[in-house]
Amino acid sequence: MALAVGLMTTAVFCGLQAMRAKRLLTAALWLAAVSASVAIALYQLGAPDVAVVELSVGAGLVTILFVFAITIAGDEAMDAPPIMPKWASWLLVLLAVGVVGSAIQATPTSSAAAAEASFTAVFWQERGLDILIQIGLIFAGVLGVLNLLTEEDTPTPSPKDKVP
Amino acid sequence: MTQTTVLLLGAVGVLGVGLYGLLRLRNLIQIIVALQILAKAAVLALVVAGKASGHVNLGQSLAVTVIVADTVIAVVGLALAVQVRRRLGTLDVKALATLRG
Amino acid sequence: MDALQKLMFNFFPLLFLFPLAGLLLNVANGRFWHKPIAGIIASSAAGLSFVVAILQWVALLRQPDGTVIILGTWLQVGTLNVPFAFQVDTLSVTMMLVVTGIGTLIHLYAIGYMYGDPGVTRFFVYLNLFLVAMLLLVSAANYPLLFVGWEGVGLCSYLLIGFWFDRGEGGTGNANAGRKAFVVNRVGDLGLILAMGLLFWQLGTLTFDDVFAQATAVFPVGSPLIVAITLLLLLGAAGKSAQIPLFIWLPDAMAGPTPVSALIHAATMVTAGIYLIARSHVLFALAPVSQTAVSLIGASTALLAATIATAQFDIKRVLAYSTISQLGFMVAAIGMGAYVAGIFHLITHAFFKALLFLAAGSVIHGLEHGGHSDPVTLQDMGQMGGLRQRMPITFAVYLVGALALAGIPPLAGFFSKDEILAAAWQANRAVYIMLTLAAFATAFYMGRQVWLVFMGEARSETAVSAHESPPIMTIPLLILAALAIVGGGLNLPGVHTLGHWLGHTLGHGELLSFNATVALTATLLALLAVGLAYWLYGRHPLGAAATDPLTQRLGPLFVLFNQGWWVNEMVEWGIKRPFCHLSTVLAHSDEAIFAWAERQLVHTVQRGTAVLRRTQTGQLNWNVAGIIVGLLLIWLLLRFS
Amino acid sequence: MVIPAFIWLIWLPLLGAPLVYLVGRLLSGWLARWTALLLLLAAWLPFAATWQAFARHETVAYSLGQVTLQVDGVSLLITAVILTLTPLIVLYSAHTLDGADGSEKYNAMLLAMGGSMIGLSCATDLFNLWLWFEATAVTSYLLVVFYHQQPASLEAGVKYLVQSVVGSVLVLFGVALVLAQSGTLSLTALRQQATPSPLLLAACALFAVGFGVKIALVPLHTWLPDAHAQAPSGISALLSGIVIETGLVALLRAMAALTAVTHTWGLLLLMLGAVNMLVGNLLALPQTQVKRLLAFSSISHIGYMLTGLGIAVTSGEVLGAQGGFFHLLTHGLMKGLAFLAAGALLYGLHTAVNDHTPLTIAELSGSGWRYPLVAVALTLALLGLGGIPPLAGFMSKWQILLAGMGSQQPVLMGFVAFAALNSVLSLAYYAPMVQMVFRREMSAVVQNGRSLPLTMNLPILLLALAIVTIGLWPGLVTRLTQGAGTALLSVIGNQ
Repeated sequence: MALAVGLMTTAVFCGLQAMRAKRLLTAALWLAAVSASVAIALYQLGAPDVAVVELSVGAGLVTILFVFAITIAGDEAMDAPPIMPKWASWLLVLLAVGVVGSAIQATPTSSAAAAEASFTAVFWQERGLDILIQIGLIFAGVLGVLNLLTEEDTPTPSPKDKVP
Repeated sequence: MTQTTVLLLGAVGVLGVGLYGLLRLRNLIQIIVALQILAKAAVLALVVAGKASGHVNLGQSLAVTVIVADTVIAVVGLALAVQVRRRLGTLDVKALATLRG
Repeated sequence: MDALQKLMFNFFPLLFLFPLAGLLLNVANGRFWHKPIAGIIASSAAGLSFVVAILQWVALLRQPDGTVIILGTWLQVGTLNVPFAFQVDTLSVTMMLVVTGIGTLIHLYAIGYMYGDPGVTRFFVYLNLFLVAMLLLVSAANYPLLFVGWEGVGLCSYLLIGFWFDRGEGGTGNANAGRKAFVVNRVGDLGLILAMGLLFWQLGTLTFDDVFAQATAVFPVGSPLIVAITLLLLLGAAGKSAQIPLFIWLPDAMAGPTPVSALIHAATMVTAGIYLIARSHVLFALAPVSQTAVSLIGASTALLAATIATAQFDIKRVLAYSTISQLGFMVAAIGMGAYVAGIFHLITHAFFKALLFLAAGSVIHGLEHGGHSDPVTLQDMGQMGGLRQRMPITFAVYLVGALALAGIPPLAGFFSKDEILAAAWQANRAVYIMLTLAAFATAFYMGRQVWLVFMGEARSETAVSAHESPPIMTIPLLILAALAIVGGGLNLPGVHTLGHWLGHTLGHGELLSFNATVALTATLLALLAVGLAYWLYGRHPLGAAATDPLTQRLGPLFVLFNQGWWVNEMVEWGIKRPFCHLSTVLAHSDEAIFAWAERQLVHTVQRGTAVLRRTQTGQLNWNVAGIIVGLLLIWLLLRFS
Repeated sequence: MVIPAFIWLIWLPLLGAPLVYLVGRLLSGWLARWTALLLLLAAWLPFAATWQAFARHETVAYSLGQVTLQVDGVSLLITAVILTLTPLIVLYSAHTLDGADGSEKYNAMLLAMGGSMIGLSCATDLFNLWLWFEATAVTSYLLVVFYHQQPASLEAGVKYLVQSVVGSVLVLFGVALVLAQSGTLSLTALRQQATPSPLLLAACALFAVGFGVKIALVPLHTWLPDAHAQAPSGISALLSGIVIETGLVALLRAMAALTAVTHTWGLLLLMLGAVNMLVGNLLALPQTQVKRLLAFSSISHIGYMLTGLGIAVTSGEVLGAQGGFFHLLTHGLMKGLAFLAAGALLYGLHTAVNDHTPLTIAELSGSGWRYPLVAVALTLALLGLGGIPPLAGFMSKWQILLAGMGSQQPVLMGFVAFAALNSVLSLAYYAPMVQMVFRREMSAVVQNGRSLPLTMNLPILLLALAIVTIGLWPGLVTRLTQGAGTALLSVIGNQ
């Protein structure tokens, strides 16, 4: 219980740090921290399989991807002031969180664990269709990225000159 | 308040952080970080929901699918960001406001 | 139904197919052949269509109860079944004959008028398209099909008003006129759509025969619903037929080529509203309130427009206001239940107003070929004068048209207008008085126009160099003039040919006897008005630099010495000045009020648009904020509704 | 287990996508294109078989594990529109892609998108629905930014991606809430056991917003004009013609399962519909770019569909659902045609002469004389969209109007009267465009315009014929729309 509260506080804190970070690399690392605390929470919840996936893919692979992208795109300093006023952002976020959160107050607790098939059975057999679609999704993503990253001989603007 | 409620509320909190980031941030890559945070919230919510209803393995398998799907999104988003950087010379989304009205 | 009649009805689809074929031919090949051929093809299509209409007429002569021709299913949804069904009865065939007959003459005329215009093929395509739509409108056997034609004619009108889109005030005046006509018409169309919706809701059908058969059983006389339906229909009719308060588009519509003004904005399309009310007469009979509203709106439109027409200087604008005024006569007539009188006036008006417009076109054409091309000068009556010698045929036919419009016996306009006045005398004295005043003003402004345009001496170089139009234009004019002379014979008092004929569709029983008092009053007033016009314009032809005596007091010395000053003063202060002032004031205030309303509307829309456009910031952060706001709104809606 | 024919409707394009890519990669782009075309045309065979089975009132379903795909009237309608538009767009895009890098990727992704949309329309499991939705979304982002050399495309793509992802995460949150409350994800089971609770109410709101982003409900619409105007024209046609509509289907499926939770969602649809019509129209009015104007008009057309469906949900009037789905179909064809025609003009007037700026309405001046077929098709599409009878668009709007009037409820009559008013006024921006096309003077760009290839003209001609035919004989598609309407009503139950 206390652990759950602590983990969630950590996750929110790390998330806010990622949003406030002045360097992209820092933001990506804070994201990995969010991922890690979520993974621990999942493990605590009795979901070790997804916790492993979250750690390896969410905290691992995605972070590597970010590092790659940041290396290519360059770690721009971000000192430009935000477009939205701070109070408006907070108001909107708190309202949205309030709407969803207020509904959760009455979460049912039917945790009388029903006799359920093992994770492997559920994942590979009961939700087999989802896996097929995932493959399609990955295929589409790969194709698209291939197309996006095709090099053309159009001139690349140097990092210094910005679009007016 | 039970553990599931706390975790579900925590997921909503993480969702809020992601939304806050989307409202405030101007750097495209950091915006993609915010999108990833949103995805973490959804993953957590799904597993907790599965647990709460006594179908933890169902929740787990959905969550794995979501992680995969969101990784694809991250890849696409980052590729897009790299292209934006190459074509526009900046990652600032303010430069991406030529289409309006 | 005998075999011969059946055979003739079999020809019915050709009514549409000829103009359709004409327009397709022109669309397909217009680029490849010489320009005049497009006009010849379009005219032949119209002429053949006229022949088909005559065949239908002959068929009905044998057995006048009419028939419904079904050419296939169209819409079948749920309980609603709308076939491609066409009503061939005395009313629709009368309209077909008018549309195709006048249409053919105007097509022929347009060959001459549009000669040399680079867009002539497009012009004839639109014209044929208009014929198809108009014929659909008058022959449909159910409301949705009628609506198809209704929208079609509106579209053609829009396209043709803006035909010379690059002319007009500031280079966009004509395009704006087209848009104005379109928007105003669409307001009326909304009334028609909603009326159809209400009818379907109550009756579950939209076929004329079924609607009329059931309406009497379903709606008690004067029930709020039937009043609502008929008032919505009236709104639709007011839009198309340019009645108060939707008449403002018609004067601007004169920006289109003159044959268009004659065909669409005088003879046929604008009468669609009258046709709609006549067709739905069973419904209107159930709603006396709406009938009164119809006749009052018609009568006040007639009077208002007639007064405005007296203070205009543009030759076509006078005719445009006159058209509005005459449409008001028709609307008033059908509002009083005098359907035959209304349709009778519709026919005669089609003759003489088409004639007047085409003759005015001939004048403009004659002046244009004098070397000037500025449309404002070309249509200014102040710059004309003395055209009688230079354009004798045009003058003669114009005179016939003007006298017919003024209601001078025994021309066509006298009989039809008299019948409306006689009906008003019986039904509603207020309407009668308004219509009589309008008739007086009509005779006056026509007299004024004839003198300003044709009499006296040429007041500009353009007018000096004018010459007569070619035969392709004058021959249709002569035919129309003949029709305007003998048109009254259609429904002579005591004989009532048209009354009996239309009675098969509109119900017998309304055969007004000749009212000598009304006829005599009307004739005397018309003569008086013409005399007044002569007195103002005819006795002393205007010089080149002279202004219209209507706008300026006559020289006081001249008046004092010739007429005795007190008489002049009395005329001046008692009749002329108030009359002229009233008309100018009306003309101005009316334009000012409607312009103001229009501006306000446009302004509101523009402001709303501007505010909305600002929300489309293009900033990603704001877009996400929109999503969150949407979440809150939707949650609130679901939670608290 | 026997695999029913309809599965091939999904597998054929989905499995075809890698095949097309490989063919294009290893052999030639030309062959890849024809493979794609052939596959899409071949998909009509399982469609016919499914149609017949459906007409015999068989249950057309397929289960893998615990997830079931099932065909109903709505899926058939959506599939028919997809299978009509997609092959035409493959053909249409052929010329612009010739010689360009990556034409095989374009065609492969087109196939994948078509397949995932058909899959979406058959889903009966909430999470499965989301996954199909996500697959459609990913392919559509990538197609929007297909011309990634142009900054405006990138801009549109970024906005589309970010907003869509937010929407899809919100949907996922809704799925989690539903799972927590009821322990099941099957739409049928949910329909039977859902009871009102704050949790499910929040889930409803999350679904409405999440799918609403894809449907472009105001105020979630801000991405649409950018994405639909900047995408390659064929993709614009597909996005406006079918992708936003599949979002609508997803929303209906999710909300219909939770009908017991909130009886007011019909009213919600009506109100959103009214706002969409008004805002879409007002924003379209001042537009000067052809494709952007068409994109804004899509926002208002979604409003008509919502009005028809809202009538059905509130009053149980089958005519309303039928009208809403009919409008979905006619809008798909008309907007598809409008974008194809506008795109053809954009190609002939700008792209072919290496000008990558957007096409403005003023530049259309006189194009009717240079490109008669395209101009007539554009006119038919625009007038149809404006609801001029007897074109297809009038027929569908007319059905919605009749449904509202037939319901005999003053509120609904008010909504359809508002819809009629909007339809009437929408011509204020369609009509000037038509007039511009048929002006006598050709604009400078029209005079320099290039001629259009047959592969562009042919799809335009076919779609134009389809619109005129449906306008004159709406009965042709009644069985499709009726099936869809009945399907919707049967799942929400006649209240």
